[in-house]
Amino acid sequence: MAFLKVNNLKVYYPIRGGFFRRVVAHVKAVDDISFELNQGETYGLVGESGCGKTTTGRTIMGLIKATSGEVLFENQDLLKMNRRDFNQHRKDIQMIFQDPYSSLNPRKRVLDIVAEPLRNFERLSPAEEKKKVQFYLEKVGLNPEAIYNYPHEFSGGQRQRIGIARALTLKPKLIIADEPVSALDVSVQAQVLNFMQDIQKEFNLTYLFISHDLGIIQHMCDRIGIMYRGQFVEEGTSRDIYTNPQHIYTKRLISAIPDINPENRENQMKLRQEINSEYKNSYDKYFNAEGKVYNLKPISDTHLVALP
Amino acid sequence: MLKFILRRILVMIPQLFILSILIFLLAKAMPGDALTGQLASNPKMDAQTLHELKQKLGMYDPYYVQYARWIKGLLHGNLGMSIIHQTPVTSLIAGKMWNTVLLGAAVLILSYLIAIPLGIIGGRWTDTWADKMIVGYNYLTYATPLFIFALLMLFIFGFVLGWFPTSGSVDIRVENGTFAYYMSKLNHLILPALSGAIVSTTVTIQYLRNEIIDTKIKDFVKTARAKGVSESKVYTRHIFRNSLLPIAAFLGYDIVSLIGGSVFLESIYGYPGIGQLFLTSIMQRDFSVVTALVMISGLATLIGTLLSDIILSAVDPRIRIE
Amino acid sequence: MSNQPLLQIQNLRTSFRIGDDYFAAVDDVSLTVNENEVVAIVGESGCGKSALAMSIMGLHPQERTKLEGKINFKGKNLLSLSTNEMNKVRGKEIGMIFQDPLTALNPLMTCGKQIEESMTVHTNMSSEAKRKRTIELLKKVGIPNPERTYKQYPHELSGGMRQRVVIAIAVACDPLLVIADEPTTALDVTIQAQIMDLLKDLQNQTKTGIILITHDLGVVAEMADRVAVMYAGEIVEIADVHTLFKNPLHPYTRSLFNSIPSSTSTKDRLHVIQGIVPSLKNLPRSGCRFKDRIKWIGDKEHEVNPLLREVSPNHYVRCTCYKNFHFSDEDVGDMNYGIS
Amino acid sequence: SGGKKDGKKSTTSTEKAKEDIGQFPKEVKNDNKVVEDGTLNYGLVYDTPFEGTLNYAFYQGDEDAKVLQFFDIPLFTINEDYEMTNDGPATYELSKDHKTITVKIKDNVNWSDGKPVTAEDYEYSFLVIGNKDYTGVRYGDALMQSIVGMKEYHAGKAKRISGIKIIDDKTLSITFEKANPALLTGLWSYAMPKHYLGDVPIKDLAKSDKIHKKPIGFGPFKIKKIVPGESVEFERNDDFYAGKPKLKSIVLKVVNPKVILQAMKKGEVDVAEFPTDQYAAAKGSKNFQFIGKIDLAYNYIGFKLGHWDAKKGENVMDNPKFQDKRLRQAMAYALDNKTVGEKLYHGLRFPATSLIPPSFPSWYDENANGATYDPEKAKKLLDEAGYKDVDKDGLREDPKGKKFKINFLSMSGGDIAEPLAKFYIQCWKDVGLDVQLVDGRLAEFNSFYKMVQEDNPKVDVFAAAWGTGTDVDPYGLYGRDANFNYSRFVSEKNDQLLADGHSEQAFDHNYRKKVYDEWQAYMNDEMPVIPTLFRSIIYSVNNRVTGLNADHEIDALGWFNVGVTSETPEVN
Amino acid sequence: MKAELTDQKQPKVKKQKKQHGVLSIMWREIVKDKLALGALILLGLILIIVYGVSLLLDQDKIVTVDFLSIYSPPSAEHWLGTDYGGRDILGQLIIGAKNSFTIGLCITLLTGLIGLTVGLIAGYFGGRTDNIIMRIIDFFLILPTLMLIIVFVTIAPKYNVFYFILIMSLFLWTGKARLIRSKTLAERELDYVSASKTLGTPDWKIIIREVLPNLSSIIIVNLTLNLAGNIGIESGLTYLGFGLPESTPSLGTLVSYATNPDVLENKWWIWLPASLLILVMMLCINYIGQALKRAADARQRLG
Ligand SMILES: Nc1ncnc2c1ncn2[C@@H]1O[C@H](COP(=O)(O)OP(=O)(O)OP(=O)(O)O)[C@@H](O)[C@H]1O
Ligand SMILES: Nc1ncnc2c1ncn2[C@@H]1O[C@H](COP(=O)(O)OP(=O)(O)OP(=O)(O)O)[C@@H](O)[C@H]1O
Ligand SMILES: [Mg+2]
Ligand SMILES: [Mg+2]
Repeated sequence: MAFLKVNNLKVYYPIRGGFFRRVVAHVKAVDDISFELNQGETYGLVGESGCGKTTTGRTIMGLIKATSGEVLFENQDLLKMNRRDFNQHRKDIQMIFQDPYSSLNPRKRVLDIVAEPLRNFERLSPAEEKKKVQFYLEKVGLNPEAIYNYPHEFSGGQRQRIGIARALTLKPKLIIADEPVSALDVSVQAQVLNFMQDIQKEFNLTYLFISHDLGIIQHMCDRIGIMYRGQFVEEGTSRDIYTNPQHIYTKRLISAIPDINPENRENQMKLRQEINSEYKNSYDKYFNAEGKVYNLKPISDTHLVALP
Repeated sequence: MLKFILRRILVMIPQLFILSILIFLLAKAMPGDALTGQLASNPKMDAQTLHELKQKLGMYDPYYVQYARWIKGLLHGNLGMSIIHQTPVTSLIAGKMWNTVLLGAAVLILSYLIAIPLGIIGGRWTDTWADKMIVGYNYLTYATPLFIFALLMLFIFGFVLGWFPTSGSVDIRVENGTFAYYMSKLNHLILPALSGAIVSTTVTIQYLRNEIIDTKIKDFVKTARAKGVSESKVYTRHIFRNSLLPIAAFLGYDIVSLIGGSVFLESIYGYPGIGQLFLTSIMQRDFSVVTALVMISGLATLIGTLLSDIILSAVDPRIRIE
Repeated sequence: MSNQPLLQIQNLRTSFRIGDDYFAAVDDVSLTVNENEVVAIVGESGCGKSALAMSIMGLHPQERTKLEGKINFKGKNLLSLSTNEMNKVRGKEIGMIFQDPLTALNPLMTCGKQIEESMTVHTNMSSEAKRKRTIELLKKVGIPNPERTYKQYPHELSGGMRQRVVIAIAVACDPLLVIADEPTTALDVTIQAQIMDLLKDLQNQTKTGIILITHDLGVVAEMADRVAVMYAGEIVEIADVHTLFKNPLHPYTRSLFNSIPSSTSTKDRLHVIQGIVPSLKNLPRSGCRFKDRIKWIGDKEHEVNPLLREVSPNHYVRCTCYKNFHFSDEDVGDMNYGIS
Repeated sequence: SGGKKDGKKSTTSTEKAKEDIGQFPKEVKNDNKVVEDGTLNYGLVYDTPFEGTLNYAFYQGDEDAKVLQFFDIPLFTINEDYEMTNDGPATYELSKDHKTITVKIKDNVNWSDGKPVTAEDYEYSFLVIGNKDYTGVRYGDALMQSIVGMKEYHAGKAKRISGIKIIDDKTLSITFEKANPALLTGLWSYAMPKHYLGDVPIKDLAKSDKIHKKPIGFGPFKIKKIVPGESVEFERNDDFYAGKPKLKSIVLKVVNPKVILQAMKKGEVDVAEFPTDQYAAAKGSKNFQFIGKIDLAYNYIGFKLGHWDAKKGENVMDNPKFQDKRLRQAMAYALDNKTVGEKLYHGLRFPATSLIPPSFPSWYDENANGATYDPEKAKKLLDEAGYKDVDKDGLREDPKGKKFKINFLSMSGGDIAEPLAKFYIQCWKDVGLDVQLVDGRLAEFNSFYKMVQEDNPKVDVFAAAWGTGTDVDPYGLYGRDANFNYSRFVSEKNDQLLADGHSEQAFDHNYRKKVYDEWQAYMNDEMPVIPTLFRSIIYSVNNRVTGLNADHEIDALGWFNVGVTSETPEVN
Repeated sequence: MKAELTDQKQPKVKKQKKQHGVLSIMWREIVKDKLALGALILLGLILIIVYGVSLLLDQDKIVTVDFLSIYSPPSAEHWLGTDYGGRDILGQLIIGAKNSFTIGLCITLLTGLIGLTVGLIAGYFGGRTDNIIMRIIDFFLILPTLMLIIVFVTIAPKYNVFYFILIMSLFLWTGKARLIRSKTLAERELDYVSASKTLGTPDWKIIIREVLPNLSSIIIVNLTLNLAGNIGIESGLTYLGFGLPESTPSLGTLVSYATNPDVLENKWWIWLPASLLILVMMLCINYIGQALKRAADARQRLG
C-alpha cells in the first residue's frame, strides 16, 4: 500500500583495471536497501559523506542505473519501464538539487527555466505558459515580474525556490530533496525549509529528504533512515532515532551535532569521546566479519535496527 | 606501467593499420607515377619499353595486390624500393631520419629553453614592461611564418654576420667521429634549430603564462604564503611545477608539429631530412617513400603521445597508470 | 604572561578595487585576541570574515587592496611590515587553516613535505628532525598511520584527513595565533565534530590564541570563548560566548539564533531574515547597515552614526535599534521580496 | 596590358638570340696564375637533398648527373654539334656502311682504383642496360635497341649481344641494324667498371652501395667522401689519363636556390648553375661572373590534334578542333614572346623560331622565322579562316557562329608559370580568342603529363617544353609512332622528312642540313606546335676560377682544366 | 562576428533594460577595455574597406599581367608598386585580405561547427559513444597533417578557395572537438543537466538548449583566437608550392613572395604590407579575444 517502495536496491559502480580495462571490482554505493514512503510524509535519509544517499535519490529519479532491485512507485516498478513510460511516471517525481547555483542553467531566463517541463509535456500558448509560470513563481514567493531575469540575479535561497517552482509545475507527488539547504547560508536555509513545509501542506507532497545535518532532518522529517556504507543501519520515526538510538553509528551521528548551548560543551565533548570509544570497542557487536551491517530487525512498530 | 605501455601499443596497431590503408589509397589516387617525371626530361623511351618497365615495377597490379605486397614487406621490416632513387626506402630514410630527429630534438629543447623562462616571467610579473615585451614577441612570432623567419635568420646570422654555416648538416672536410665532427654537426644545427624553436615558442609561452596566472590564485598558493614561504619560493616550489604540467602533456602534439615544420627548415638550410624527402617524393610520386614516411611519422606521433602520458604520470601523482 | 593582548586590531578597513574605485569589505573593525583565547567571528556569507582573516595574514593582492588601521601583533603593526618581515610572522607566529582542504593543498607535493615546508622556512632543523616532528604532528592531529600519510599525496586522502593535514601545517611551528577560516564547513557532521575536538585539544595543549571563523553557531557554542558577530563588514556585537548565547542583543544576532533549526523547536516555522546581504558595491555606507532587513523597525530607532557600544561589561553592540527590536508578527521576511 | 604593344616591329629573333647569348661568354675569363692544389666549392642548386644514384645507367635526377660529372666521364669528347670526336679517352671509327662503329679506348685510361678501362667494361654497360632485370630507363632509346642482337638479349634469348664484339682488351665494335647518323650524337658512351660491379646481380645493381656510396669512375676527380644528401668531397684523380687536374679537390654542396645569390656573393660557392629567376638581382655583382650557352631545349605550345592509338602504337590525327592551320598560325602570331623573354626572363629566354634550338649550330636554321609577334596578321588569318566575332562581344566565334572556347593547359612550378600563362591568354584575347585554363588553374606537373599523355579531351592547347638531349633527331618527339608526339600531328611529308633525317644518306652533312631546314620550315608552316622560347643556361662563377666552360657538364674533359687563381674566393 | 554582435543585441536591448547574455557581457568587456575597443574598431574598418573596396575592384584586372611594369616601386599609378608579373600590389593586398579573412573565418567556423557537434556528442553521452569518437580523434592526431593536406591538394579536382577551406577544415577540427568535449564532460556533471533530464527533456534538446549556451563563451573565445591563427594559414602551403593559384590572391601568397631573397631585400612593397596587415589583423583579433576571454572568466572581468 506504500506510495513509494524501494526493494533490495543495489547500485554498483564498476572499477576497471587490468590489461583490458575490464571491470575488476565494484564500488557498492548502494548495497541492498529497502524502505518505503507513505504519501504526505517526509522521510529523511541521513548518513556521513559517501554513504550512498545521493546515489539512492538519483537512482529513484532514474538518473543513475540501478544494478538490481525494485523501485515501486504507486505499485509500478520504475526500473523496468521503457523510456517513454518512465518519462510519464517521472512527472510525478521531481527533485530539488543540492547546489542552487549549478542546478539552474545560468544562460536561461527564469521563464524558460520554469517553463521547461511544461514545454516537454504540455502544449501551451506563450501567454498561457507565462501565466502558469507566474502562478508558480508567486506560489514559491517570488516576484512574478522576475520571469525575465537570469538566475545569477537571485540569492541562493531564491534560486532554490526557482528550482522548486520548476519541479512544481508538473504537479509532482513525490519530491526528492538532495541536501536542499546544505549549500545555503544559515538565514537562507531557514527560508527554504519553511517554504518546503508550506508547499508540502498545500500540494500534499511527499518528501524524500536527504541530508547529513541531523538538526535539519529532525526539524523536517517524520521518519528517518540512517545509512552507512550503502546500507541501512537504523530506521524509525524522528522520536525513535533521537531519543532512543540503538545502533552505535546512529549514536555517533547524533553526538556529532554541536550543541547550541555553550554551557554543555564539556558534556558534549565527553559524550562524543565515550561514544567514539564504544564505537571502537564494540565494533564487532554491530558489524559482521566482512565489516557489513546486519539486516534490519524491528524493535518496535516503527523502529528497525541492524543488529545481529 | 609496463601493462599500460603494452596496452597502448596494442591500441596503436589498428590505428597504424588504418593509416596504412588510408595513405595507400590516397597515394594511388594521386595522378601520375614515378616514371612520368623521369621521362619528361628524358624522352628517349618508346611506349613498349615504358610498358615493360611499369610491369616490372608492379604498377599494373590491382591495388589490393600492391597493398598486400607492401604490407607484407612492412611486416618484414622492408619498406619497399624507391623507384626514383633506386634504393631501398629503409636505407634512404635511415640517414635522413637521424638528421630530422636531431633537428627536431634540438628545436624542442631550444624552444623549451626559451619559452619556459619567458612564460614564467610573463606569468609571474604580469602587466610589467617585461611581460608586455614578451607578449609582443609572442604576437610577432605568431604572425611570422616559419619559412620567412628561417630565411631572415639565415641571411642575418649566416650571410651578413657569418656566424653560422649556411647549409648542410656537417662540414664534409672533418673526419667522421672526431670531436671536430660533432662540433661541426652542432654548429650546423644551431641556426635551423633556433629558427624553428623561436617560432614554436608561441604556444608554450602563451600556455605557460596563462597557466601561471591561473595557478597564482589557487588556494594552495595561499597556504604556501601563509606558511611564510618567500615569494620566490612560492613560485619555484608551488606555482611553476603545477603550471608546467600541461606543457608536458603537449609533448605528443609538439612532435606532430615538428614533423610539419621540418619541411621548411630542411629546405631552407639545405639540411637533409625526411621532411624534404617527403615533399619531393610526393611531387615525384615516389609512393613507397611517401607511404613509409607517413607511417613513420604516425608512429612517431603515437610514441610522442605515449611519452607525454608517461612523463605526465611521472610528474603528476594524481595520474597513475597501471 | 603579560597583559598585553596577543593581537589587537584597531579600526581596520580593508578595501578592494573594483573597476576604478575601492570598496571596503572590512570596515572599521577593532578586535583583540588574547593568548589562549578562542575568538569566534560569525556572520553570513560575504560579510567580510575571510577578508578580515586575510588582512591579518597580509595575503591580499597588494595591487588591488587597500588596508587602513592597525593590526598590532606582539607589539608590532603587521600592516607596516615589509613582505620579508611578514614572511617571518606567517607560519611561524600566526598559522592559518583554510576552509577547503581539497584546494588548500598542493596536489603535487606529499603531505609530509607540505608540513615540513614551514619548518624549513622558519627553522634550521635537520631533515631528519623535521621528519620526526612532522610525523609527530600528524599523530597529534589524529592521523592513524602517520608514516604512511607522510608519503601520501593529498588526493589519496579523504576530506577529513586532508583537513587534518591543513591543521598540521598551521600548527607546525607552534604559532601564537591560529586563524581558522571555516575549518569545518566543507565537512560532514561526524568529521566536523572530530575536527572541533581536535582544535580544542590542540588549543588546550599549546595555549595559542585562535580566531575561529564560521557561520555555524553550534560550532561557536562548542568552541569559542568570545564571539564577534559581523554584518556587512562591520562588527555588530561582541561578547563572551555565554553572554552572547544567553542574551543576544543585536537584531542580527537574534535573527541568526532564531533561524537555526534545533532539537528544541521541532516542526515550528523558523525565523527568516528578510532580504539578502548586499553586495560589496551596494553596501550602505552610512547609518545602520542592517536597517533594510528589519523594515518594521522604524527609522528613528536607528542611530545616524551607529557605534559599537559597551552595553554591559565586555558586551558591545552596534546601533541603538536593538533596544526596540522585536521579531515581526507576520512572517514578512519569507515572502515577496524584490530582486536586488 | 602586355599584349597591346607599340606598333614597331621587333628585330628578327635570330639576331636577338645572338645578341642575348652574346652577353654571356662561353668560357670564364681569368688571366691570373692558377694556384697549385686549389680547392673549389661547387654549389648544387637544388631545394631538396640529392640522393646519389651515381651511375650513368641508373641515375634519374639531374642532380645526380651533376655529381657524376666530376668523377665519371663519357668515353668521347664532342664538337659543337655534340658529335663524338676523337680527342677523349677513346677514339672511334665508322665502317663504310656506317653500321659498325669500332671504339678503341686509350691505353692509359684507368679506373680510379687503378684497373684499366677495358672493352669489356664498355660492353658490360650495354649488357646491363639491355638486361631484362635492368630497372633503369635507358633501354627505351631507339638507338640502343637497334644494336644487332640487342632485342634477343633483352628477351633473354641470348647470353651476349651479338652485335657487340670485343676485339681486344681495349677495342670493341658495335654493329647496328640500320645506319643512322644519330649514332654520332646518341651512342651510349659510358663504360661501367665490370671488375667492380660484375659480382652484383643486375637486378640489385641499382640499390647497391657500390653505386650509391662508393662509386668509381675514370674522370679527373674521384670521390673522397659523401655526406648523403648534402655534400660530396672530390679529390684529384692523379692517375687521370690526360694528366694532373689543376684542382686538388672539389667540394660539392647542396644550396637552396633561395640563397644561392648570397652564397655566391659571400664566396661560399665558386660555381653553380644559376637560377634564372634571380638573374636580375645578381647582375651587378662584382665578385663573380656568368658564363652561359643556349640550352638543349625549347618551350612550345602544342595543339591537341588527335590521340595515341596504343594498340597500333601510332598517333592518329582525328581531332577536328584545330585542323585549320590558319587558326594555329594565328595563335602563334598572337604571342609576344619577345616581351616575355625580355621582361620576364631578363633576356635569358628569347623567342623560338623553330623546333631545333640554336644549340645545334649546324642544324638550326638561321633563317627560320617561326611566327614572329604580329597580332594584325593573326587577326587577318582568323578572319580568313572564318573565326569572326559574330555577336560582337569582343570574342570570335567559330566558322559556324558558335562560341569558340579554347582550353589551355599549363604547368605550375616556378614563380613565373602563372603570369606567363596569364600573359599568353591575354595575348590571345587581344586577337579575339577566348582561352581559358583547364580547371581554372595551372596543372601540377604530374597531372599535367597525365592529361597530355592520355589525350584528355579537356585539353585543347598545352604549354610544355622539351629537352632535346644531344641528339638532334626530332623523330622521337614528332614521329608517327612516337608516344611523345603529344600534339599527335602526323603527315606523310613529316614521316618522310623525319625518315630522311636519320637515313644512311644523312651521314652526308649537307643532305641532312637540307632535310632539317625543310622540316623546320614545314613545321613552322603547319604549326602543330608553336615554338615559343629558346633558353640560355647560365653558370655563376667566382672570379678566381679559370678554365671553366659552359659545356662542362657534358664535356669529358670539362673539369680537368678548371683551376683557381687564389686560395680564397673573391667576396662581394 | 560583428554582424552577430549587433544582430542579436539590438532587439533584446530594446525590450528590456538588463541583458545578461554572453554577447552582452562580452560586448561590455570589450567596451571597457580601450585596447580591445580600438582593436575592434580598427578591425571593423579594415574589413569594411577590404570587403567594400574589393566589391568595386575588378579582380580580373588586378591579376592581369603587365610586363611593362614589372617590380615597379610604389608610384601614383600603383600605390604599392607591382610584383614580378606587373600586377598591382595594392589591389592584390585588398583582394588577398578579403580572401585570407574569408578563408580564416570559414575554416574557423567550419572547424568550430564540426568540433562542436562532435565534441558535444562525445562529451554529453560519454561512455561508448565518447570512446569511439575519441579513438577517431586520436587517429586524426597521428595523421601527418601537412603531408596529407598536400596530398589532398594534389588530388583535388578543382583547387579554389572553397576546396582549400574544406581540406584545411578536415584536419583542423579535432582540437576543437577535444576542447568542447572536455568542457561538455564537466558541464554534464552539473545539476542543471540532471534537472533537465528529470524534467523529461530529450537529450538533443538538453545538448542544444542547455549545454551549448553554457559553452558559448569558451567557444567564442576559442574561435576568435583561432581566427587570428587562420588568417595566414595558406602561406606555408604557398611556400611549398601548394597554395592557392595566383589568380586568387591571398595575404599568404604575398608574404611568401618574400622567399625570393631579392624581393625580401629590395622589394619591400610586395611583402611588407601583407605581413603588416596579417600582423595588425591578428593583433586586433587577439586583443578582442583577450577581452572576450576575460568576459568568459568572471574572475578576470574588468567590470
Ligand atoms: N560515478 C561514480 N563512479 C564510481 N563511484 C561513485 C560514483 N558516484 C559515486 N560513487 C561512490 O559511491 C559512493 C556513494 O556516493 P554518494 O554520492 O551516493 O554518497 P552521498 O551519501 O550522497 O555523499 P555526500 O554526502 O558526500 O553527498 C561513494 O563512495 C562514492 O565515492
Ligand atoms: N579580492 C577581492 N576583490 C574584490 N572583492 C572581494 C575580494 N575578496 C572578497 N571580496 C568581497 O568582499 C566581501 C567579503 O568577502 P569575504 O570573502 O570576506 O566574505 P566571507 O564572510 O568570508 O564569506 P564566506 O562565508 O562566503 O566565506 C564579499 O562581498 C566579497 O565579494
Ligand atoms: Mg550526496
Ligand atoms: Mg570566507
